[in-house]
Amino acid sequence: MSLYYVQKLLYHLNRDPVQQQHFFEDRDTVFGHYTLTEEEVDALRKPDIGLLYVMGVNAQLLMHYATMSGYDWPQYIQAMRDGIDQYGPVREGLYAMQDGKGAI
Amino acid sequence: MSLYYVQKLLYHLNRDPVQQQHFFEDRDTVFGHYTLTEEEVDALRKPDIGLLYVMGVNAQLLMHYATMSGYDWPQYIQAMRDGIDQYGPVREGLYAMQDGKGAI
Amino acid sequence: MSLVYAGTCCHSPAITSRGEMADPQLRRQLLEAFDRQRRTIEGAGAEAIVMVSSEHFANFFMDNMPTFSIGIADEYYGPIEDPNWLKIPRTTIPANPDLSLRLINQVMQSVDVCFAQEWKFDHGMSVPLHFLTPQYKIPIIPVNINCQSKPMSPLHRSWALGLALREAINSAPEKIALIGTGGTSHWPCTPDSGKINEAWDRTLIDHLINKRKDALLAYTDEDTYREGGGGAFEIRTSVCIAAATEEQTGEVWFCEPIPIYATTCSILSLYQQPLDLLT
Amino acid sequence: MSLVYAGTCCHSPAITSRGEMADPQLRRQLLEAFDRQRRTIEGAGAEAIVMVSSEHFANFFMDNMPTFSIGIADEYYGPIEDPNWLKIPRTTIPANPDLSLRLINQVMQSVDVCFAQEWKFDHGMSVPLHFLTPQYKIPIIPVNINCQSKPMSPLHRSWALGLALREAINSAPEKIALIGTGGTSHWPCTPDSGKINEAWDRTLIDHLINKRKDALLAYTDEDTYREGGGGAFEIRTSVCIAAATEEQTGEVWFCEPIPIYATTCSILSLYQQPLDLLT
Ligand SMILES: [Fe+3]
Ligand SMILES: [Fe+3]
Repeated sequence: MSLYYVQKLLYHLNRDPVQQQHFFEDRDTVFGHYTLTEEEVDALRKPDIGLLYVMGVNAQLLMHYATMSGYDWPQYIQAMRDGIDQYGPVREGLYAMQDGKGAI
Repeated sequence: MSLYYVQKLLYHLNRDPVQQQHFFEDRDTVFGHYTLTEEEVDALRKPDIGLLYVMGVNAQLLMHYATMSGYDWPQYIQAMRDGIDQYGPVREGLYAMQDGKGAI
Repeated sequence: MSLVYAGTCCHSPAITSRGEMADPQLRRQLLEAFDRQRRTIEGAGAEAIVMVSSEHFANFFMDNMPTFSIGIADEYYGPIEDPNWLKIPRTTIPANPDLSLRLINQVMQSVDVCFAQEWKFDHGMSVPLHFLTPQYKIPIIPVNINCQSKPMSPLHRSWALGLALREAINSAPEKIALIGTGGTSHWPCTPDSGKINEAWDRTLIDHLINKRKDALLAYTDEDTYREGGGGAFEIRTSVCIAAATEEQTGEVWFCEPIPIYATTCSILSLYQQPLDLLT
Repeated sequence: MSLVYAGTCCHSPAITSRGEMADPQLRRQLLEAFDRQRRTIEGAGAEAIVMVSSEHFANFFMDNMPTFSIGIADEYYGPIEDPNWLKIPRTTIPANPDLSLRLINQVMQSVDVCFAQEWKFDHGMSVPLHFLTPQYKIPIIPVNINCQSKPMSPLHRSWALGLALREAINSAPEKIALIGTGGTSHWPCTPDSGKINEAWDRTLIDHLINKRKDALLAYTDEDTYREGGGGAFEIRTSVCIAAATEEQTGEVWFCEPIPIYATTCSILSLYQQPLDLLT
């Protein structure tokens, strides 16, 4: 259920500009408030949007994290496609069934 | 709906020891995060447990705030009774119908 | 008898954020249909809009995920998204907590709705409101159906919610409009974003305007996901409005795929107050 | 057929926090009844306990108040109260998210439960668990009914929840015990705390063990509040278990007012697996 806490962190950042500011000032402290694996902390820190997608993060949450990390829309879409190339198909969650080859 | 935010603040304090600590170190900052009237801030700051009860705060929330403010059980019960004597019957919420005269 | 109008509309954030990038003629037709819906709601004298949407983790998370929820706040707030991106200014939105309470108590007789005394609207509410009540003059009663995170409730319960909402609305003295807003086929924010299954969308919409209960309740989440993507779980919102308006055949006011908006955009009119009931 | 035992019990925090202040003989009898329920659950080979309680603002607030909720976490945690006051040490409590998912999907066919992937138990769960599974060896599936904050759902929906839980439990291969825990008359944390309406409590309990559906569903919140106080809204939890076990007459294992515990304490046995179904 560690994926749950990755998503919870993103949910909190999306909802609350103050937490967002705290996060970008001192990410390690914020990571400490959530039960996360090392792989998850690394993927969030980089950020490795493609890996987060492959881990199963819901894209309605992930999109906003990409935006606040400076990705524009084409970069965000490309990062997910690169993630699938590099790490394989989505591991769990809604998109485990999707081919991820893209439409446009 | 300001009573709602009084109760929300108490809910947060009850759930989270860290927020509780922040609150007792710097109450005014925490008050600023909630939409509260002056009467509510005053009642919380004193604290005036009797007035909070008369305002309609749910006792399942109020009890914990009394405890963390140093009230023992008999003091807590007495504070609510004094509140009714001083401010009149409970204004809204569940207890607006209760006589509050006490049983034991 | 206080339901004065019911319909559905799309809520893709691209309609405002990437508005001008669409085919100009399609955009004009879409906005005309939105405006027709706005004028119909206003013309019917609606004193409140019950808006059934599916939010996208703006208020609700898996720590406490409501299947169905109805707002009971003094006012709402939105959009939660960056207003410069969504191109809708942030504002407070008028509420009617007394009407909310009456509707919730009535709906609770048959459907187990949750209630929420705070609510930050995301594009799922804010995009439709921007077109349907641009001055925010009509109080909103927000209703949410979980269409984001499994386990999700079966479609026949969204049907039951529609029936319960209709009964509750009819027992209120206020004139009320009922709007559903949710996706047809779309794969939001994923590498498949932009894919549209037009045939699937048109079949669904035909079932909706003809209130084909059996056909609508036969959709399974597995089929829906395969044919319509994760965004299509939001058909729950339209199914709810179809249930609430079962006695009338609806009309398609707009229905066209708009690739840059990443979905088939549609405006359906599903109930108009019969002439003999107009006051 | 996988329901192996069902019953109800009280959850007053004073049973542990002010334990020794009660009449020693009444306390001994109460603890013996708790222990009989523990041994019955263990003897029936229960692999999980579905516990229907009413929490007291530990997890859920009016910003998103679930009418009915079922836990689906990997593990739970409790008690949330000061363990020195409640005299129950804090611990993690085992879960079974796979069983949770199956139960939720089944219950959702008729009752609109929410789900929660985190849950901090308060005394409403922790006091019963302390007596019924003191080593925390049996996975718990927590179920909550909103009994704290209006609008609350009508009693017939708690009845519907009981029926849905029974059907879901019966479709699972695991051996499952079902426990309801909630108040009879009490006025918790208010100036009226300690008041007990014994006659009202005994009538209620008689209806519960005899599964008198009509009598149970005839309670109105107005009457309940007047006769039983705010704490008595928790009769929803017992009504739920009565519905789930309608086919059997139950037994009163303990029922006595204990003033220092501020309520009539009761342990009811509402379902035992028939001998011919024992495996
Ligand atoms: Fe959507
Ligand atoms: Fe309780």
